[in-house]
Amino acid sequence: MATVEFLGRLSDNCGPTQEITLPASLTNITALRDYLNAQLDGAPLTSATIRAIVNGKVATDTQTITNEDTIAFFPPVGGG
Amino acid sequence: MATVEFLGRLSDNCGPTQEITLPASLTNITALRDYLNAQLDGAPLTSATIRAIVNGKVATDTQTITNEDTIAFFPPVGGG
Amino acid sequence: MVTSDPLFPDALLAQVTADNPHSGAVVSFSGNVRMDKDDGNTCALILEAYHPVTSNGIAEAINTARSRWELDDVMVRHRTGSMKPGETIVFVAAAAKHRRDAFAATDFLMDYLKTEAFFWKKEVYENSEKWIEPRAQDYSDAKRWDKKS
Amino acid sequence: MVTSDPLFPDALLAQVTADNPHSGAVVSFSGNVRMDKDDGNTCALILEAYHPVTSNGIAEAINTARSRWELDDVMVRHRTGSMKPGETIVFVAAAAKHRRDAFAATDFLMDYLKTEAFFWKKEVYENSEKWIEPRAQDYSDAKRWDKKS
Repeated sequence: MATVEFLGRLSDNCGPTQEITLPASLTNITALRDYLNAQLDGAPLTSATIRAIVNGKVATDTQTITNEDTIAFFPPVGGG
Repeated sequence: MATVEFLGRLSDNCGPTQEITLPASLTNITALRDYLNAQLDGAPLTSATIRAIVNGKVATDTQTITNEDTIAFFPPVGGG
Repeated sequence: MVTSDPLFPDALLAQVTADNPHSGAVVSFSGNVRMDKDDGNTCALILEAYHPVTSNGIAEAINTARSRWELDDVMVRHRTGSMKPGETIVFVAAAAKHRRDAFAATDFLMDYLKTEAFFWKKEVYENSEKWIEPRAQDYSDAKRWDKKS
Repeated sequence: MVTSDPLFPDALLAQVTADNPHSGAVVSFSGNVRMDKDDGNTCALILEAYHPVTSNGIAEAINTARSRWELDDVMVRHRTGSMKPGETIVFVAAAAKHRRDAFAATDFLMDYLKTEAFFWKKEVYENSEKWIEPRAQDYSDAKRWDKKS
């Protein structure tokens, strides 16, 4: 099962962390976005400003994912 | 009598504050420089980097001075 | 580096100063939750991080600063969780032989923290809350450092 | 503003911070007598001022900073007399709504203090002493602010 986390304001729209068994056809970040957008109100992961971190590293949309991975979606960052 | 002070490294070469009765012919900073350079070893006030403060304000070499004034000669400044 | 404990800029500056008796210059930046007079109803600021990505990113930015400028020491402390107006969100200090290096490194690290560090920020008002993203000014400030690389 | 008493950067930063709860950004600079490893025999640094010219000049520079940047507060403390390695010569802090203003004002005031403020500086070694003038770098740093006026 893959772990999917939603950071910052995404936690308001996407809810808490999900444990998902990825369908065999779902192999990269783009596919995961589409899968989650279909489930969630208002397709909150559509914008290109929403990026993904896979196992602690920022990933591109074409990065391969498996059921062993932890994926976090995040909106624009900024502290201070 | 005019009071003449020597700041920073000038105090090493020119000694402490002097009380001077200015000759009638000595009416500006340039003339005071010449007068003091003639008295002091090595003409320490020659350089254009040595400037003068008259009564608390930085003065040009042509500024008029009288026996009521306090004149301070100073080398390049810098704190911190 | 990232902590949910309160930050005290004076104590942190004292530490950097004491740790670096060989440094001629110490620059510090403290970022505090503003008590805006115009915006009297801001109750709190909430900062979220994502461990260990947040700390790793800051450590990398510190390495970049150390490679660009001649620094004796760098301190970065960023708070997470809920903070009240007047409390310190972030403290950065740099100790160096010469002041230009200390100024540049502190300025650079603050731009990193404001636009690239993995934090998310929410303002809480009496009856509502709002997620805050960097201002256009923050992004253009951060771009200043690109030219130098 | 100009004092022969020891300066404690942490206490001064605490004061500026406490005085400005409405400021989001506080930048500080501390200039300390370096303990150079290469120059182990520096025993003291002596700073001379010329009252009230020195203080008047600093007050004017603070006014310039306040007119150029949006500042909530500015603090300048410069010590005179004899100081030992590790002791603080100068402390400058600026509090502002936005960090760029606080950084610029602190940087500007330090350049003023290094090249235009009425101080004279002497390093004392074990068997000799040397008057110190600003470095070429200090003068070129100070020139950066001319462009903006």
